[in-house]
Amino acid sequence: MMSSMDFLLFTKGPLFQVAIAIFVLGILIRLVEIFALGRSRNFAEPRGGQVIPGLKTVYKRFNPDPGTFRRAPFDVVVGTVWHIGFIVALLLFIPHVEVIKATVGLAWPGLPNPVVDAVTAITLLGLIAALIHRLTHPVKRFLSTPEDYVIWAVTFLPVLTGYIAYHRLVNPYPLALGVHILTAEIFLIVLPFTKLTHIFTAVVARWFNGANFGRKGVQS
Amino acid sequence: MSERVVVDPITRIEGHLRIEAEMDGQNIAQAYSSGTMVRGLEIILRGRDPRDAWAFAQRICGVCTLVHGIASVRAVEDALQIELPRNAQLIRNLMIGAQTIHDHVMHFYHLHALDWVDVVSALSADPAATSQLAQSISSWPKSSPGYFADMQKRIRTFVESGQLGIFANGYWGHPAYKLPPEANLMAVAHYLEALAWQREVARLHAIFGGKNPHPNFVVGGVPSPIDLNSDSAINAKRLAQVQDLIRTMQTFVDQVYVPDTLAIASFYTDWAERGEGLGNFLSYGDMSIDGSTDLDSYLFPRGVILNRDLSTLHDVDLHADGEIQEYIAHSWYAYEGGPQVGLHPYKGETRLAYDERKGPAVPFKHVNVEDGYSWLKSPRWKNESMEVGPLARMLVLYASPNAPAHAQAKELVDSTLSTLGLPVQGLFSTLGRTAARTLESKIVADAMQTWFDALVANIKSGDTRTFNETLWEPSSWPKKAQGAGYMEAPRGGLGHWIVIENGKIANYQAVVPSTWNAGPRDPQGIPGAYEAALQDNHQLHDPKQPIEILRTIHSFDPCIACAVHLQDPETGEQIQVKVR
Amino acid sequence: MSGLDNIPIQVEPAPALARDFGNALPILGEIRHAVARLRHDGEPSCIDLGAMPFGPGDEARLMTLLGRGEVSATVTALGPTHVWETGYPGVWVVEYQNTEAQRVGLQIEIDEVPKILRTQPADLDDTLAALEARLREAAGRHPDGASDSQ
Amino acid sequence: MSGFSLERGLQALREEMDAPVASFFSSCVHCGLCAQACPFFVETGDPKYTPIHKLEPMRLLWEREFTLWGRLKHLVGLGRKVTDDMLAQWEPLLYDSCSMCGRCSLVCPVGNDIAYMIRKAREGMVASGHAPEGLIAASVRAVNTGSPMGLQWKTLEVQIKHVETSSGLEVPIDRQGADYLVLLSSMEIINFPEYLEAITRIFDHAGVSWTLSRQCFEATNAGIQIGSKDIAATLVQRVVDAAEALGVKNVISPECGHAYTAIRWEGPNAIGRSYPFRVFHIIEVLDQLRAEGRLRTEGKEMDRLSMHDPCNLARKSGVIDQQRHLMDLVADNFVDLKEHGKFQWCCGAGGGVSSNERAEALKMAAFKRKKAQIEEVEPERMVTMCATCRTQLEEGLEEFNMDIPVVGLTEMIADHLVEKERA
Amino acid sequence: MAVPIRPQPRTLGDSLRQNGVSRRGFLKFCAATASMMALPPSMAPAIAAALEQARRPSVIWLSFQECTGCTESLTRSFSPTVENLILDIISLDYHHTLQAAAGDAAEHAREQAMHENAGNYLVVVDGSLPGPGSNPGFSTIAGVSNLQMLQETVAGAAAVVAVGTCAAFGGLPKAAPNPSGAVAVSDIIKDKPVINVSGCPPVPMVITGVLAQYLTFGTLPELDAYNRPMAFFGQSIHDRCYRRPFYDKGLFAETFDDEGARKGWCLYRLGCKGPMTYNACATMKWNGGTSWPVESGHPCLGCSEPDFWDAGGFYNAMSVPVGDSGNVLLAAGAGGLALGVGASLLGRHKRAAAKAGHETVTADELEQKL
Repeated sequence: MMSSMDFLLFTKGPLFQVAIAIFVLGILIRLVEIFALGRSRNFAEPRGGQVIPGLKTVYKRFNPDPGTFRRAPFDVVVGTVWHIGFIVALLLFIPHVEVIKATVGLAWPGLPNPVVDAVTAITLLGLIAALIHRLTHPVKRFLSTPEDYVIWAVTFLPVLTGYIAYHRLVNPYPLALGVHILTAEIFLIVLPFTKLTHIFTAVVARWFNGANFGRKGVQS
Repeated sequence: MSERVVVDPITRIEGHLRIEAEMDGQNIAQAYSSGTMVRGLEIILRGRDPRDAWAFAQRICGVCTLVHGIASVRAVEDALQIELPRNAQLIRNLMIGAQTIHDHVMHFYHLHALDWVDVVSALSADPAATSQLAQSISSWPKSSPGYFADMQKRIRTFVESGQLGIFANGYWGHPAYKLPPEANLMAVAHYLEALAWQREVARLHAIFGGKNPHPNFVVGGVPSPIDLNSDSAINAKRLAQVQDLIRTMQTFVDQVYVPDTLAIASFYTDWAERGEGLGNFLSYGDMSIDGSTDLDSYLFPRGVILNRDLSTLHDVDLHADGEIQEYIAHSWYAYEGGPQVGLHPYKGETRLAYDERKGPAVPFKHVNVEDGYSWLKSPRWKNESMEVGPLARMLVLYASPNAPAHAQAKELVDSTLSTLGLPVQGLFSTLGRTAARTLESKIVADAMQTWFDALVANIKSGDTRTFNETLWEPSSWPKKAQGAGYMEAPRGGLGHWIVIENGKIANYQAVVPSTWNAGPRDPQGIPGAYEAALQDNHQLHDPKQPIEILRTIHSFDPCIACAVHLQDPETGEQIQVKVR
Repeated sequence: MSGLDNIPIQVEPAPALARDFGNALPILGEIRHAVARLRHDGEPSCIDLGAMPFGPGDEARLMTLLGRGEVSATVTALGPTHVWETGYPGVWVVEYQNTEAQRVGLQIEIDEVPKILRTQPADLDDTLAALEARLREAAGRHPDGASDSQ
Repeated sequence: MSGFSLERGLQALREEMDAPVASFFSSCVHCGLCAQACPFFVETGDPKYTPIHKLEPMRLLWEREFTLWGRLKHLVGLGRKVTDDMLAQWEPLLYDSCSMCGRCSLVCPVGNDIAYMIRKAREGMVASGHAPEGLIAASVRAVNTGSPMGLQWKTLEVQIKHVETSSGLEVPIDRQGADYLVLLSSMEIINFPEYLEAITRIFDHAGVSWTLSRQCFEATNAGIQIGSKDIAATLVQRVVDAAEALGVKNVISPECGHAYTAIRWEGPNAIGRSYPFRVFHIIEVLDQLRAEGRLRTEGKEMDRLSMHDPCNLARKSGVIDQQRHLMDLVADNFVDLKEHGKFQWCCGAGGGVSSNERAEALKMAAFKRKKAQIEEVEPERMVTMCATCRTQLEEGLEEFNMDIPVVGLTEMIADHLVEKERA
Repeated sequence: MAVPIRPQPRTLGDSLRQNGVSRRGFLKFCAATASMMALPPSMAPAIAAALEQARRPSVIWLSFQECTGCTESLTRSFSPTVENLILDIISLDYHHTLQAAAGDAAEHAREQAMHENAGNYLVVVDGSLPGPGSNPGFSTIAGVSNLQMLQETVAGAAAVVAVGTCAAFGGLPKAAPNPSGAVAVSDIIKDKPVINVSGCPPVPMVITGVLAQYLTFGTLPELDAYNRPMAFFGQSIHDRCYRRPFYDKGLFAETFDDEGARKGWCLYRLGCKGPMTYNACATMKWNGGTSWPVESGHPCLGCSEPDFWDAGGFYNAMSVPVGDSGNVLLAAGAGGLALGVGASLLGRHKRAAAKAGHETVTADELEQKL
């Protein structure tokens, strides 16, 4: 039987390597596939540029237009909250910073743990609310495929297990940490093959959108 | 009749060592020393972070628990040319000094003493006479008749319980034991006192390194920061504790260890006539007296003495390819270039080849001395077999008139020789080796105060740096680097050689004191120090109770478990002899 | 032996209390509950400080907080045991040391009298036996003793 | 010889796959926010009208054939295949319930340009034989007769005569080397003949050198609406040929939304080359004249006016400020709808919906969004600059018994021109 | 069973009284013992009752692939001291480093103890041993393989205590690539209770505490999933660390000599393995309460945990993965690019083919649909 320490070392060692390998491999394939398709030449006389409006759109879509906010405040608020929470917990928790530093060599200051802890709790609530919304809102329920629910779980679990490990709600700790790392690895592995790719491709999509519109003189 | 005597395990040492020796009548003709345990540490270290290496290397030995950690961080610091803050240098000196004294005292009382002290004989001592004896040689306060009476009662209760525990099956009553009962009782009392004392002084390592055994080190300094205003750093309270511990060490060395050594030695002066062996001595030198890196400031200077010639001191270069080399002619290893070549540690190889080198099938009665017979290699300096350790250090110090501690050493050695009525040649012996250990403890104990004072003065001057972080990150290292870390461990000169490539260990070789001393024969058939010493004038009174072998082997303070085989050179008949 | 005074270091004016790593106050709370238990149910308690995750200074701070009271005693058995009442009557500190005067245990006892100061019933039996023996011996030697009158 | 088939449809879709499409499909997280931007969903509440859902067949094809992952899934028998039935099922979603207004493209949080993909998806629908009858008919008529409504030059000629009589001005025809070639839309010619007169008067007033072309007067492009670049190319080619024959510097698209995008943005790509002339919407030209001080107006409309931005003009072409400048010129009590400009709501008739009889009910349902917008600001009249929008507004307002007349902006400008005689 | 010449071993109570220890002394001894066993002080009377009856059990201490650090650690125990332990509490009948006898005499002492205390003696092991699949010549004593000696000695034992991480989990010799094929005691001994007292070395009082527990109650303590006594290994270093509040506040030492290091901030970023390490260092501390690694500024190495040598570097934060991520990333990146290019070529080819085979949609065709 595998001990919890073996399990932790497995998740921190070989499985992590496998996960980042699949992740990098997968995401690069996805991006290359996208870019390699290219765009055909546009003969129409442009009204505006593409690059700057494209970049502006990349940024602008973080803030919804007022109409959308009025019609779907729940989506906007909950979606924004848990996304920000997820990113804060992912990138500003000191142990995570150390992982990134060790893996890609980049580091930045983190936030005090109680702050990250509170953010994580809010993120968990946000994700639960998002799930309930998906189950009850007609459009979301209509659009949702099994993949959407799997992805929700894949996103929710690392946050939940991280919270559990931090608060040491499950013992022994190597097990709790190992499970957290495992769920994060599942997230990484699943990412390139599911709609989780939007983490990377949304930037590309937004840019293309902004460029398409920008060329016609509209800041989308 | 010739026979072959086997002692396995040799106890009261660290690790597992086996020696085989051929008997010529009563005399030992040929002895073979064999390390019987291997873990392959040098293999394990490959590919790891050089900054982690000390923790692995430290586990080479838990008795001289500090030395491999120090040699390892020094090797990395040498390879990367990391300069150490003065405070770190002085703190390391204090830790090394404490280790040396702690180790020597424990060796003398707990590992070596039972070769000279008959515990059972202590039961017939007169406590009052013991008290008189004790008071005649020292001002140590625990010397009242009542104290010794209590002690005797305690031993009696223990012996009468019938469960002799660790004292079971000792060679009690062997005629080689020459101490009067009173001296035996006093020594047994000090055996127990030394246990309590060592527990106390080990605290020094805990203060700077968090624990003992296996205190912590860090490449580029020491882990403990200095901040007089912080509770969680080396502060005034901690320094006061260190001062106390240094006094505790000095007091015990002055009032117990030195007098006991002289008292016991005076009954065994015949042991100044045997156990010399090689006559070649090597010291890397260590412990700058002022925390600098200047070789001239070393408490123990560097040098090699050949053929007992104290007038000529040869220099040693640890990096030179042709100086220090390890051979495996009689080791259970294989080199790519075959079993006859010698390799400098930078190019050292560690390939376990027990079967290939004709290791005997287990269980076995004897090792195969024609081929490999040890897990130790045979290190040589310019192809010379060398002895390392306290005797080597004291001799090199004795032969270095400009060394800071020369005068003190000369005085100590000369007065000891005159007290015991021995000529200078008496140093080259089993007894000389044991006496040298005691004398250098005294020198180190005095130096501890010097280092402590320097540390305090440095802190007072406003320098509290303990760690050099500039080369901490592996990204700041050169692609390739190599270095040697050396130190004078309690058991002798210790060297670690590291080759770093791309931030990882590409090769790691440790040449430990016991490899020098306990290593097997080289391709020329030249024996190691143990083997040579055992071949020097050793007669066994009773091959079944080879206490003579233990005395000489223990005088080296072995750091491995051992076994001794005696072989009939004519018939080759091998007789397993119970050693009792 | 040497103390702080012997160290030739200028100590910066330190705060009056040792640095608190946060583990002293919770123990005060535990003591309060124990005192209440003693008062209401007559049930004594004992807290083993060896099991506390004290940081440097925590123990000193706790001792400062507890203070010293009117009673102190030393029991000499297998090395000294120092017992003192804190500034809070009924709250005792018991420090066990071995024969080398090294601490082997530190406890806070909440009781009217710490157990180690009480005479043990078995010892009372021995006392009885010893006194009777002594008396018998004394009587045996006495000229008017019953044994002689026979 | 009609070879429409599923496979041909899929081939057409494959041709349309490009980096933006791949990035859009990769990014959708099924958040459903695009539904909130679609008048067809908002006013029906039926989740099947969620814009991104309309692209499901195209997404399936992309995943299956243009991603390694999809191909692997396909190899092990996972993942759905696009079938003819599926396309048939999606036909009403892609045509009846989408005016390609592009509002969804503007709100999608991950930046998907959904309208861009709808346009592409329709290529596949045409080639697989799943285009609505009304649009097919319009396309056939446009190609065969030159006008989606079957309008002939002789009909226009009657109008021209009428304008010349009414204005006393000459309508230039086939004038070689004119600055501007003016195109018209059949809808205008039939429903809003006042447009041609307005143009004539304004250009005369401003001294613009312009002409009509006998060879090609129709600006509208049914190919764009049905979603066939081949048909579109045929129709655009006629405009280009006419403009090149006359050697004009500029071509003016009339008050018609899709006609402008067809010629301005899609045309060059449909025929695969740049034009030797520039393309403007009439509103752009008018604003330019205004800016140059060549429009002298007098008097202002005093009633409460509001404006409907045609999607093709505003959101999809960036003509937003121009019409407001012109309004300021002639209106004193102009109030914008709350969401206007690039965020305006579609009238519900664009993208071929108005040519698709089957979609009549949906079209009116979608209009309710516009109606609600109009009700918010309670204007007395609505102004717009697209014949399709104008028709839809008129029909819709009538349907809901709202007495709010709709006027074309060009006419309104023409009405306020300082008379030549007085000047 | 017992050899008749030997007197019956007396109880510890007898032994103490014979040495003139009063009942107060005994009480104190019990209080210290409770503390040592990490039992609540209220257990002292039960300990007293048990100790009155306890006998000095025979202990055979086997040293295999070890460094003697565990024995050294034992000698640093303050309560009980090693001399108390071996003179008053247990009968240490075989121990290479401490025993007087050598060679066959030593081996004889072991055999004698096994014989006389059959079924009752305790075997303590420090060091790993080359496993059954490995070369027995990698570690021998008296020409006998460690494996054989362990199996022979344990056969008649009551229980086995694996002292130190090497004996408990394989430790250093088992660190990758495990050149000597080292295994833990529990890998070999399946039919006897094995208590693991891990640590490199273990906290001295944890060793003596486990022995005391066995001596006192004759029972094995409650064990965790790794067969370690819960009393000492029940909580992590992190949970009992006095620097924990700094972790919670996000205050970390970044080097060994910065402000954080001096002020005693959390050592997580310097690689502290406290959160995953279960041991008693934070409460019992080392060398008579002098200090412990974290208090002296060095991150916890995690030495009481299995495979801690291979757990990712002593100076890498615990969350940091093990292994060379950089090369994996490069390889995966190159692979991703290559596969991506390959895959996209397929896609582009498909589109090009579709374009090449384009059949123009004509009005005539459309007309047929009407």
